[in-house]
Amino acid sequence: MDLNDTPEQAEYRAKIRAWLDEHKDEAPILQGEGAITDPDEVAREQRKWQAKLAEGGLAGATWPTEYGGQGVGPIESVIINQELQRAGVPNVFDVIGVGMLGPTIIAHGTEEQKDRYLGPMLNGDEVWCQMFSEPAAGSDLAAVQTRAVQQDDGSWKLNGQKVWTTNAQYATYGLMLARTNPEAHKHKGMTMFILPMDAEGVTIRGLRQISGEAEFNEVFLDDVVVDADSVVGGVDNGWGTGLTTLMFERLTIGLGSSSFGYRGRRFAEALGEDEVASRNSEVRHDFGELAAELEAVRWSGYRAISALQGGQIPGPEFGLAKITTVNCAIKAGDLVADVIGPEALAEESEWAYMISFLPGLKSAGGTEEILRNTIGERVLGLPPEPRLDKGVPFSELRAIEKEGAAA
Amino acid sequence: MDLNDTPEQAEYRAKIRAWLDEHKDEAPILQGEGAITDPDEVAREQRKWQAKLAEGGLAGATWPTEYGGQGVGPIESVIINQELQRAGVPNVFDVIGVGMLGPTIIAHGTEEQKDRYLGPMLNGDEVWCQMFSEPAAGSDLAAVQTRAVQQDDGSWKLNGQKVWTTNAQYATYGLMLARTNPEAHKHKGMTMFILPMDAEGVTIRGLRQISGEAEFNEVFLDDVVVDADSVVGGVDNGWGTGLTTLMFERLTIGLGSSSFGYRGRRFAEALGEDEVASRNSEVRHDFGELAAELEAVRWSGYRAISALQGGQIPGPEFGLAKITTVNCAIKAGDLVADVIGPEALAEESEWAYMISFLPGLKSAGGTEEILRNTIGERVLGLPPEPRLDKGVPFSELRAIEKEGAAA
Amino acid sequence: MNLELSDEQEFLREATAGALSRVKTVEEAREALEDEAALTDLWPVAAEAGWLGLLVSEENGGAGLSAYDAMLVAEEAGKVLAGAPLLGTLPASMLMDLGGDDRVAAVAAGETKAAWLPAAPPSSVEDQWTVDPIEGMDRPEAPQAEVKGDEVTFTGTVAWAPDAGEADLLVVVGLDGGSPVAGVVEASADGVTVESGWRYDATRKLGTITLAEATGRKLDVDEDEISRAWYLTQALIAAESVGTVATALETSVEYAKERYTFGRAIGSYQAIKHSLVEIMRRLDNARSLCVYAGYAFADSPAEIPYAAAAARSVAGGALDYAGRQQIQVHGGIGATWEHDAPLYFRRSQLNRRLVGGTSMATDRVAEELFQGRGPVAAV
Amino acid sequence: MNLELSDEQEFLREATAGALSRVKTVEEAREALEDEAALTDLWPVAAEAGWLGLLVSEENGGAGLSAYDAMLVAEEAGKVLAGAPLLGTLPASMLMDLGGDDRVAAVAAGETKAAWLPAAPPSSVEDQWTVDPIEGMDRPEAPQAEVKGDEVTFTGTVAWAPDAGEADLLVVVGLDGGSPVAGVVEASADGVTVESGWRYDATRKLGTITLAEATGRKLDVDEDEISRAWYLTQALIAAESVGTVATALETSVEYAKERYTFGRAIGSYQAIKHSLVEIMRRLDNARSLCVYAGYAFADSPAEIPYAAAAARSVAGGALDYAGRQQIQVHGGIGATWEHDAPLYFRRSQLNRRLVGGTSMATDRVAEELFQGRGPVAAV
Repeated sequence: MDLNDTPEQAEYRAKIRAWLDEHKDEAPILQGEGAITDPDEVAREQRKWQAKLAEGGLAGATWPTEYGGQGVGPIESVIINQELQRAGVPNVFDVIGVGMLGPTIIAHGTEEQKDRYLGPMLNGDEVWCQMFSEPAAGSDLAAVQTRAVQQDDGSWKLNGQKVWTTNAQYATYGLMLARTNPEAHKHKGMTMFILPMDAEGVTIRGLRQISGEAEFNEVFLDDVVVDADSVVGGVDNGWGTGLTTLMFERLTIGLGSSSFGYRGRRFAEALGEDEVASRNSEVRHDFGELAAELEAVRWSGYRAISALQGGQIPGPEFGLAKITTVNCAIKAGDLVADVIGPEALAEESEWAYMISFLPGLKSAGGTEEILRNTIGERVLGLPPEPRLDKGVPFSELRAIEKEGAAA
Repeated sequence: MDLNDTPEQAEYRAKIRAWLDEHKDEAPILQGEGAITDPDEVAREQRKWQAKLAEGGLAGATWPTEYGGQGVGPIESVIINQELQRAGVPNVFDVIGVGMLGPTIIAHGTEEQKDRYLGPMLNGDEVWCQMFSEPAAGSDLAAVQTRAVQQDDGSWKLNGQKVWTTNAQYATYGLMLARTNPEAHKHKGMTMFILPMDAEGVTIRGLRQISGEAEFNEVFLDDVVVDADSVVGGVDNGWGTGLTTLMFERLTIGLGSSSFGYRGRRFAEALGEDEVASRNSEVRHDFGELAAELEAVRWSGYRAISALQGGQIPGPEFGLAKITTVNCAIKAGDLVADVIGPEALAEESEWAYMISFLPGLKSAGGTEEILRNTIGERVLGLPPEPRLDKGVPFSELRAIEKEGAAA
Repeated sequence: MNLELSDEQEFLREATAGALSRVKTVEEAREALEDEAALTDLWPVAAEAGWLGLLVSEENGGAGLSAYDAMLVAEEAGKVLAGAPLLGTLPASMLMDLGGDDRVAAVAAGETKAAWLPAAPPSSVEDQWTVDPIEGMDRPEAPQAEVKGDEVTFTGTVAWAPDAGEADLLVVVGLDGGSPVAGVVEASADGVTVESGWRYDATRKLGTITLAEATGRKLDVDEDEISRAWYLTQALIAAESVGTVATALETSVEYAKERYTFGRAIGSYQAIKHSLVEIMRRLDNARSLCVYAGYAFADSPAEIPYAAAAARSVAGGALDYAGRQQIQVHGGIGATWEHDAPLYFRRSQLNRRLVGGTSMATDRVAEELFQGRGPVAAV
Repeated sequence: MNLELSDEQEFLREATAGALSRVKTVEEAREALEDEAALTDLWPVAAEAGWLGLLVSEENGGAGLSAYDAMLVAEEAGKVLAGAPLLGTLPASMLMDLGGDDRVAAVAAGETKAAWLPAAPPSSVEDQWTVDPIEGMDRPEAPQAEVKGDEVTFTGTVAWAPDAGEADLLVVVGLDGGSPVAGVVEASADGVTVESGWRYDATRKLGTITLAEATGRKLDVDEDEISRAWYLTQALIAAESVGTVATALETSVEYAKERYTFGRAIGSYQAIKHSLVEIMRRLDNARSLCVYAGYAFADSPAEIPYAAAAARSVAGGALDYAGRQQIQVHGGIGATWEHDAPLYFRRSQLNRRLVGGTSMATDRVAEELFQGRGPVAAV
């Protein structure tokens, strides 16, 4: 049992740390005193910092060297994340592009696409967004309805609506899943496209959450035309391309985040301030339970890193950490607000913000129910739910659904 | 809002109360000082008391008068239950026979069957048991595998196994569901039989629960032969007949029981004895929550009675009271034992008994999951689960299941 | 036994729903988060509909109805998130009526606004009458009171009192030598500071009232009557929550039938189905206890603390659960600003911490049983 | 970072499983409910396998292994419900080894049986060292101790101490003028009364020890070391629970694949599937915290209370949940005497209330964080 680095890792860590010691003052300040608050300015400064990180080899380090990466393994990428946290500086701005969409293009894109898009993505010149989800295609991603129809000149005309699109307002490009053959079964007949976000017919609308902040966007596509060469990974092969993105998504979330900053100590400070609360057996019990679970998430993370080092890629069970974290944070928010009372729910309160933020997080990236299904089936080997959408052409499926809903 | 009787009900209640005042001393003592404890003697004495109740018109009061009942409505039967409780005397011994199986025979039996069986059932001379469940047919009752094959002389030969059979050890007859046509769909091809429990080839074995007590039985049927006239409700029509029994089961359980005696006050006494516990905020919170829910069950019962009086028959939502009761009692057992410590788990402790009894009760009469499904679909109108057993002959279904389990 | 609503009660319920249907309460609940002015003032609506005089005796110009009738009104208000003045006004009017304050006729008529400042009766672990604190778990004692003849002078602070920010008359509970007394202080009287605002749920106006030797008219009410005001508020919050949960369940069930994923309506999945049944189970239990509370107020005063506390405890739990599940059943869209679910969630978050909070009601249930009170022998 | 088991640890785990596989521990757990004699005495097994000297230094004839190694043994024992003498013996041998009692060599060799009488360190809400009470929530102070030179005399009662009913030597914690001291008293010494028995789970022998001026040899250990014995037991119970939960999950998953209802394997239904995933989630969290506890014992002593308490808290919750769900997944049959599930349930019911109970561990997690201790700055 050893929490320390191997000699090679220690050397790599030292290198990263040295670079950060030299450059960390150039990073934008996003929290605490002197922090930038204007969202646009934050984005601008973070992009500048991303360019700097890329320069130092701290952005997209797992990318092959020919595309600007360092060709290192996932453990090194963990080390970079840890050192960034330690130095108290932000990670890359375009986590989605660098962590998920870039790797997808590397895996499935044409050489022209790689040459054109990867460089500006890495250094933050061009931000990307992921356009998979739709109002009727959330957990069930293969239900996308956005239509792409090929024109006589080989270009594609797109119509539909995407939702939950992070960074759409900053993005130059989107990687977008659309249906190209509705007569095929739902998992077939989709194609992945690169969409210039400034194309005619693209409308971006901020999607406000409970707190009132627009953390996501909706994107409307109205007769948007893209070139034939914007297809990534082949026509009607979009599902396969998308699976690659989702695999990298799991890896990015699993190894990059550290419980969204929800830690026992943060809540202990709020609760411990109240002398009555800190001696109340019920408060102590509820808090002890959730704090212990949050601590477990930290150590599950270490175990995953250790397994990764042993060559194991984290599976869907990684999602359990998210379930634990979100549910414990929800309990913590309720507990802190119970102790403080209505004042905890003031508009400017950090607790009110947290309480507002968490219900959305619970469903983000797939509902808890879907996650439990996946883990039950893929990890515990339990039999799947009966699927009524197997082998039915997508076009008919919609008709069946409409009929059912009307019944 | 009125908790009082109508004049007619008050009159009926007075009549019952008068009868009980006169006869309650003849009832066997089953609890407290001087209580009988030997199970066989308990059964014997309760049967005698049942005969007495029948004489007074307090057993099977809702049965038509021609079969020994009083032809009264369900509200009067509630009044009888309340008065029996008030007088502190036991109800009929053969609740299953009088409450569920007798009414089934009244609804579906031949005149000969009614003449032969109902009288001795009502006065406790002949106890009955319900033989529906099987090891592979619990919540999914229509999955019974016990086979009944008609012989050349018209009699039926039975082979199979029943389980969860209450009172089998005391029973003269069982009402039994068996499969007569395996080539039909599972809900078709079953037949209801009257089985003499002393028939050759019937073996009864006590089924011990967690506590060590045998609250139920298994019944094994090995080439048991019954006459052609033991069919109730027609050959291959067993499902329909069984549904009648289940409907009366719901009514009996719903209106007869009062939360199995799990009441806040009982737990308050145990917890309140401990000075530290009764002032501990966590104990107070946990106890207050469960006590309030148990109180709700009592008032839900009053509401159901009130609705019944207005002509409404209780639906599947009645089962919610069971879910609440069992889960609250489980929490109460855990809480009391947490306060008392390991000594609460001593073999002779009432709390150890309760803790052992409840897990079985949770699944008795259908698991909580099935109950929630039923209520979700039948009361809230939610769409059903996909059924893979629809329209498949029973014989093929088994083959599919075996294949699936082996995979 | 008859626990069904009477024809008069059915009519009251319908009339209440009708009066509320003329205001876009749910939309306003959202708009008011950004602009308080978006809220329709519901005091005139309440006055016109007769809610303010519901518990005032007929000789004082009220309707002389029962606590359960008031709960029916609260339930209807809860269904549509109406911030109707009930939680503060009804106990105020009840105490003024009982205590012989002739200004209650004007309150019943809607000409004068009155609100009561909630004070919780002591228990075996909380040895004095207390009020909600501005912040934290340490509950301050009720304001100090000094009685002089027909007058009483109060000093102390009561935080987060519903309706109190807008009231002309404040019905205050204070401690005179350790014993509770109630009095009516004009909001404009010397020594009264009123801070008005809202937290998280913009429909619910809350007042934090500071009394610095503020003098008013003493009410001729005893300790039992004063404590009844507290339990009335608990029962009203319970009833209001029942209404809110009912709407949350209804809209969630509707969505679960219409929304498809993986080729099936999501309501066919057990995770969704069972959680909707769980809302229903909690709702049904809460309803039953509201009936109990109504019965206790009408026919069995000794059971009031237990019944009202049990109702609030279970209804509060139901609202907590439903507030979160409604969002969860709706998936990501349920957590967006434009959706109604977050408004119900906001209501649930605030109600849980108002007037003692759900947890104090739960604690009271245990208290009553530990003290050997609780239910009077069952029928 | 390497948190995988070393080859030696893998070997220890396999050897433990091997030694236990020669005893029909689960069957015996059932039979012993009716006839205690059905239990194989596991002290000789423990002696032969070397578990008793696991934490004894090599110079005292032990294996000089780590707390985490001992937890691996406990986990294997937990998998098969083996009532191996670990919870009482291992902290006893550790304290004797640290405190310079030369009889520890005989303990390590299995020639002398030793058990420690658990005493819990104080906290901000419990101001002195306490021991488990015979009954109720009022925790008595640890026995009074009087030190005279190398000897110490104890007076007091410690209830429900694992392994203590059979021990020759009792490692006692007492309070001398308010400060904790430890000493070793012979079970046969004057003034020692031993009551041995079991509650609900027949595999776990418990002793209730009364000391009336019973004198023994003082151990040269400090307060930190004494408290470490408590946390070691917490960690061992956590590890044992992890093993028990792992078996409960495995058998439940297996059954959920094989059992069909309404034409589908029950494991395909979300209610079953999600609850099995919930067992897994809790199990996984408990495992992670066991790793943390092991790390703390080896490398970060300041984190021991927090890490061990967190491990027991989460593992205890996992065992509670799994003990009930295993029965529930198996339906009616899971609640029958002949089934194994009730034996796991019995274990869960007892473990929850042993050595301070799960709830005291949970409380300790809060205590450490409220006191500003808890995790040392993360990697």
